[in-house]
Amino acid sequence: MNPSPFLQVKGLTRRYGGVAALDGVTLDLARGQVTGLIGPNGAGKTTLLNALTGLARPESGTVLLEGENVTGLPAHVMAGKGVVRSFQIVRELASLTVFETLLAAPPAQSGETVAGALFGRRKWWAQERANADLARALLERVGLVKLADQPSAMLSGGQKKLLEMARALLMKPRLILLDEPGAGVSPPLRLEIVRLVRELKAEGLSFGIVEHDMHLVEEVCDHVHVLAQGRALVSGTFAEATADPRVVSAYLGVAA
Amino acid sequence: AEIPVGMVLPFSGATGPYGPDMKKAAEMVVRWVNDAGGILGGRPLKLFIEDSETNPTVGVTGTKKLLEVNKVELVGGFWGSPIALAAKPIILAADKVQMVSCSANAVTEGDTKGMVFRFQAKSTSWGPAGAKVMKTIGAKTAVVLAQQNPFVVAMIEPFKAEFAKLGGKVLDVVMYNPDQPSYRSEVEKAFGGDPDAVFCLSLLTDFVSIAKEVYRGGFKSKIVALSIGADAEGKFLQAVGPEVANGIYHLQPAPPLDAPSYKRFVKEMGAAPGTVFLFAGNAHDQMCVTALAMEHAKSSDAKVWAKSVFEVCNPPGEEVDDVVKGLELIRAGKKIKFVGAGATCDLDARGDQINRSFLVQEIKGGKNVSLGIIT
Amino acid sequence: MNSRPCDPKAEELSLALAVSGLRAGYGRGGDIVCGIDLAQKAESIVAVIGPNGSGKSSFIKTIAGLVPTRAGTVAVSGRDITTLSPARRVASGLAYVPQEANIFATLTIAENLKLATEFLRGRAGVGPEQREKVLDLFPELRLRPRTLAGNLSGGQRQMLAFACALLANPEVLLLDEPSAGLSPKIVGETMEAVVRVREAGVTVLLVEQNVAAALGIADEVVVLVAGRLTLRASAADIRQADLAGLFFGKAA
Amino acid sequence: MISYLVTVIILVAIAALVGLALNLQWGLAGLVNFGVAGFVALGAYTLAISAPHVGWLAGLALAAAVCAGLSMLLSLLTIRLEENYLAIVTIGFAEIVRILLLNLGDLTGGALGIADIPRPFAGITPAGWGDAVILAFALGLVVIVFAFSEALVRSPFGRALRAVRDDATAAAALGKPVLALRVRAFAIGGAIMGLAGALHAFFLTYIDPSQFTPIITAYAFMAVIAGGRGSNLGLVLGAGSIMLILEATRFLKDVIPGVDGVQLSALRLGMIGVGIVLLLILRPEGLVSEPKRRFADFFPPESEKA
Amino acid sequence: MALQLFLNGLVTGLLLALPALALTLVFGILRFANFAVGAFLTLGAYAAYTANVLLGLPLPIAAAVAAATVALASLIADALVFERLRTRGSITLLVASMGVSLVVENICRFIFGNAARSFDLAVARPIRWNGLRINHEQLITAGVVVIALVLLHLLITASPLGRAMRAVADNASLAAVRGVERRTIARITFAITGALIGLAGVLAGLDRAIDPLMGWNYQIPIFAAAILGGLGSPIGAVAGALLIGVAEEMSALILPVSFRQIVSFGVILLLLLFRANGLFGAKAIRK
Ligand SMILES: Nc1ncnc2c1ncn2[C@@H]1O[C@H](COP(=O)(O)OP(=O)(O)OP(=O)(O)O)[C@@H](O)[C@H]1O
Ligand SMILES: Nc1ncnc2c1ncn2[C@@H]1O[C@H](COP(=O)(O)OP(=O)(O)OP(=O)(O)O)[C@@H](O)[C@H]1O
Ligand SMILES: CC(C)C[C@H](N)C(=O)O
Ligand SMILES: [Mg+2]
Ligand SMILES: [Mg+2]
Repeated sequence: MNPSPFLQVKGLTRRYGGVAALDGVTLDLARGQVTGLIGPNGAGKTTLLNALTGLARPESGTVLLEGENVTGLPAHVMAGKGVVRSFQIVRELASLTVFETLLAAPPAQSGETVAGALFGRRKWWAQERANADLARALLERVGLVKLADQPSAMLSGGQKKLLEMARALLMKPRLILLDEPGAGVSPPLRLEIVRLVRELKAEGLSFGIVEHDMHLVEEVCDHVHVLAQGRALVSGTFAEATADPRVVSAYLGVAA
Repeated sequence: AEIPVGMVLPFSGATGPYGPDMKKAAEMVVRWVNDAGGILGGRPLKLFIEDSETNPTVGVTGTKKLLEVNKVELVGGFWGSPIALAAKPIILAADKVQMVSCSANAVTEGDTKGMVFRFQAKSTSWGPAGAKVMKTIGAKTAVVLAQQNPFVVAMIEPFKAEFAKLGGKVLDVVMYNPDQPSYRSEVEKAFGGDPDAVFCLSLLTDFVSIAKEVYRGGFKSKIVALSIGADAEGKFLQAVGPEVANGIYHLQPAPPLDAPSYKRFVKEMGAAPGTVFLFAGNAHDQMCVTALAMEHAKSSDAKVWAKSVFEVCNPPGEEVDDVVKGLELIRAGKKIKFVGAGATCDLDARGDQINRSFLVQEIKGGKNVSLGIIT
Repeated sequence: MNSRPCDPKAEELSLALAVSGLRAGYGRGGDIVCGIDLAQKAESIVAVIGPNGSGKSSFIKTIAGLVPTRAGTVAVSGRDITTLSPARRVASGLAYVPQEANIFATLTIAENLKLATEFLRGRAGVGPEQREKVLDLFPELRLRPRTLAGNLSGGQRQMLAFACALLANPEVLLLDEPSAGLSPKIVGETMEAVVRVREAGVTVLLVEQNVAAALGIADEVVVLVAGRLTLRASAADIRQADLAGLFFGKAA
Repeated sequence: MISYLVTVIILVAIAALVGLALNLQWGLAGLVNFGVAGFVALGAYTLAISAPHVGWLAGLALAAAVCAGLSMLLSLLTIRLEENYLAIVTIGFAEIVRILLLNLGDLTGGALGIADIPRPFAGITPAGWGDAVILAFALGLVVIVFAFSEALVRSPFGRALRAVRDDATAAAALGKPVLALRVRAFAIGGAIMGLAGALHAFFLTYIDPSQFTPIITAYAFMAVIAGGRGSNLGLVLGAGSIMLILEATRFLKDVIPGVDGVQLSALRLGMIGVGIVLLLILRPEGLVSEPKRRFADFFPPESEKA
Repeated sequence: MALQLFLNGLVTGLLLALPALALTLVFGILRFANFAVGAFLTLGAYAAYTANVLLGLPLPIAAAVAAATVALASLIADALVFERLRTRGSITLLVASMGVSLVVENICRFIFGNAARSFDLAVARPIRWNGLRINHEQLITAGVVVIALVLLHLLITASPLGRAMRAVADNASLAAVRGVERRTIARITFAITGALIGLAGVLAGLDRAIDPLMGWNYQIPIFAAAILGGLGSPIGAVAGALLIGVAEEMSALILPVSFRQIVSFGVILLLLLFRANGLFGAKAIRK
């Protein structure tokens, strides 16, 4: 029934001092699907993304990407394999403009080596043109065209968030991990995010999305894992997962 | 028209303490000459001075400025060998005269076009003098404690050779880098083995630290130092006080202490009678010789008067120690032999001063007591 | 836009927060806040909503004194605070929780909490009782007092920041997206906390992108687009409205 | 006067080379290097020691190569360090270089230094034109290095370096090989500093350890900051301004009456300090700002209407 | 010999400790490495010299004068220079502090010239104990450093002022809405560190000659000590200073002394390879 897993996480553990941020997480992210990762604050969702993208080194456990062991590979290598992410607490490239941030995102730019930069100007300039078109299209979708030449540091909180997502999308990813893409983003743009995710999924991209906005999760996620205290607690469809009484009491609360 | 002359002197950096007196002495000579009506038929000297900051690169730009902007015929001064060495090619390329007060042998080596003159004893003659002092004070074993700098390095081997000849034994050579906050381990290393004496080759600031440290350490070895550290025209005693300074021996190339001209020089410098000037005397001599040589050559063109330097410094000739008198004699067509406030100013063909003797003093009860002259 | 009561004096006294003609911007750039008037009655909750980059945070920062005011005035409970430094504004009863960087990451949780009150000399109602009350709202904060706040998860940070602001026993509380990054349960609890805070006599001005949550507790809503207030209405009225329409300029 | 200006311009050229290198390392890649003086010294000594044996051109290449290699090594060792830590480690590197130069006398001439360093084209230079040749050589070197740096700054490579500078973690997550980028920037900068050192040796024809004091490093940073971090053009202007302050104070002091030599010197050095501080305060963005790729470079008319 | 060297190392280290403390404090709170510590140290020594030798005041009073003078000078430098550049990044401030350092050093040179000077205090012979030598100055130095360290440590870790300082360091605008004015904290920091450096100048003047370059000679070891200990950590600064002092002096056992500075940087490099934030430095936090 499930398509073959794109990414498999087995028994991943990472401790910070006394806290086990990840405590043997085991879960799959399916190919070509949108997988939601939800759970209470401090459940270890961000840490999980960090471990999957080379920013936190797991103490034990394995990560398999299409069967290949990629546990603990450095960040840029993971990005090179098509696993990209956005950050919950935005990490903008402060002095790069919005537009430059996006131009910097695409992988394998021939102008990023010394020799390529000096002697292959024609080649990289052509790439740059093509990337500029892509960047512009995305800027229009997230409503940042007018701010294209603004240094990223001078964006509002929500705008930074959108920029960060756009830059991840430009990296030609195969699996894209979004950490709370909806937080701080206005409702209309949140709908835009939903549309974008659906479109890209149709193009064959796989997603892992950490999000606290249940509407957004419900709208886009094919499958949901609920994390709590560093473990995968429940998984299933959105409806299944959110019906679980443990999830309701620990995460959703009576109000939701 | 005025005849421009220049000097590159240290007013800051590690050798900063030595510049001011040199400047004073040079200005004094210029004043005497100009008050007496100048040279070459009434032309006054005009002195320009640049700070070397104890840094050769700065010395070079300063020299360039003197040569090109002020059009000087002489670039004198030059306390430190590295600065003189860096400036030498530039001065020679401009066909001007360089006079130095530094001791590294290399300064007058190579092709100098006969335009480089040293008003200082060479490093290689300081070393043996030190060994003789050791002998005088009865030291059989010695350690050399030396700052890592060009003129000091050149003193060590000649010292060792001479000391061995005199039957002494050098136990160790402790080199240290300049500009350190303290010299505790150096002192420990040099004095810890209780040699009879330690030959301290230091400048003023580091020697102040070293002397205090030795005193505080309660070490027994005698100290033989260079006067540039242990006297520095009285600055050392002023800095450490009589207690710490007591019993330190030091040596330096001797000025003609008993000559009336030297006494007059000390007086004009505003110093206490008996003060031993080393570099100020040299600067005085540089300026005097320049004026005399120009007058002798009847030209302010460096290429011309450089040759006259030997004529006015070396015998034969009537001995004069007063620049104004010397000028008069030259105008009167007499042959002179200048004797300066720093030295007799006899030069060999290289432009090095010869026959320099060394004055040895001991600090006793807050005073320098002369122990004699070593030749 | 807002209905004016007949007696201006009485109104002023009952106003907890009065902003008029407020203009502000960054550096030498143009105005980001372009002449905002807002009068808020004591013990009310007003939610500010609007598109990203419309100037909500800038507006609230200007009130808090962190962005220099170019024109206009701000008064808290009838006292003009326009010329006061941010620190003095807090002492005058105005507390603020920023959107980003709202805790001291290199201080421990306990130190963050201590610092929240220790430099508010003379502020009434600040003390151990208030502290207990606030910590009861966020029991998690008691668990690891010596943990560096920078190591907290995103949601945990929000709680800490909120708690610190409440410790100052403010009359007016400015919240910039307090629910961002919180789990639904905690969002619910936070919103409840806001309501409770209001019941304790605090006036709340709240910026939210989580419109649903904000509408659940706000009395009134103002919409801010491109630095101007384009709409002020009761929360109930907005609930039915088309948000996209509101945000992209179709002002009522 | 002309020849004095030539000297000053050659010194500006050397400072500009050092500045261009630092601009690449620190301006662009965010790698603080407070060991500039050490690399310049290494370049100068490598040239001075090798040139008599292998000729000036090979000596020049060797100077660049040695400095690049050591830069690479140093950056590999220290790449994890935060900027202030990197600063002291690089200062330490320069100190180690200085102490080794001073104490390894057999190779370096110790405190006495190395004299009679051969100049390029010395054989075919007419008498009196030595400095002019060095000037042409220096300017040529600056033009080449400038063009090279500009090409890098404006390329995706330069942008990737800036991304790493702004936030290394985010850059890594963007797939940029942070370590490799940093090492390259550091090595290229090191090579350029080596060239600057070689030029210094050519110019003075005599080098000794006391020429390579930390003040070289300080002036390089001042040039970069005053000129506008990240901008090569600004940097050349910055290097010029610093030199202007240094040399102009020489003339100022000639006209100040009533103080003695040490006081004059103190005044002049103090004025340099004041000049630097004023430059920093009065030119907050530097003389020229970092070049940026604009939206309009790709979409000129539409974007303006949009 | 080894024990004596060790002791000498401690003394050298203690002398570095005060200015390293000051450096680390300014860095910890105002986020820049203040290159003017050396020049201010010189200023402190000359201020004490003026009070002690020229005005004939006893040394403890002269030390107080030095502390006050340097504190005041730091405040002036802050008002004229550092405050105006505060938004401009730590390296710009560092470079500005080099400019300040040049000015301060040359004010001293202008007034006092280049000659070496000493306080009006007889140098004493050592106290001997089991073949080891210790002097009075060294005991004084040790006492002053220990007291300063303890006070500073308490101030920073346990007092409200210390918390406020760290809060400003972390996030100045958030500190402002917590009632802490950055400006006030900056002034207090400069005053405290100025006083520390002034005292350090007096201790250094006791140890060696007073001359315009004395501070410059301490500069690099001071930085090394602060970095080794971990910038921003007072205990670290003292530990770093002691370690540098001892490592350099002890190296005399195996290396010619002229290579000893290499030892301290070797130690630093080695340490930083394993601990990127020095001995006691906090890890930079950013998520
Ligand atoms: N670098 C760190 N040092 C110490 N503790 C950490 C660190 N990173 C995370 N933690 C702890 O690990 C736990 C998991 O944190 P994580 O950020 O992964 O949570 P999360 O699920 O993303 O929560 P949220 O939804 O609030 O963002 C938390 O208790 C957090 O305090
Ligand atoms: N520090 C700054 N310097 C210059 N411009 C800024 C700065 N901060 C924000 N801006 C600009 O001001 C405008 C308003 O920003 P603000 O943060 O107030 O928006 P916001 O309404 O809070 O948005 P969001 O909902 O995304 O948080 C934006 O266009 C932004 O680019
Ligand atoms: C002792 C002095 C005569 C040394 C001299 N000033 C030099 O540097 O060469
Ligand atoms: Mg998270
Ligand atoms: Mg906002």
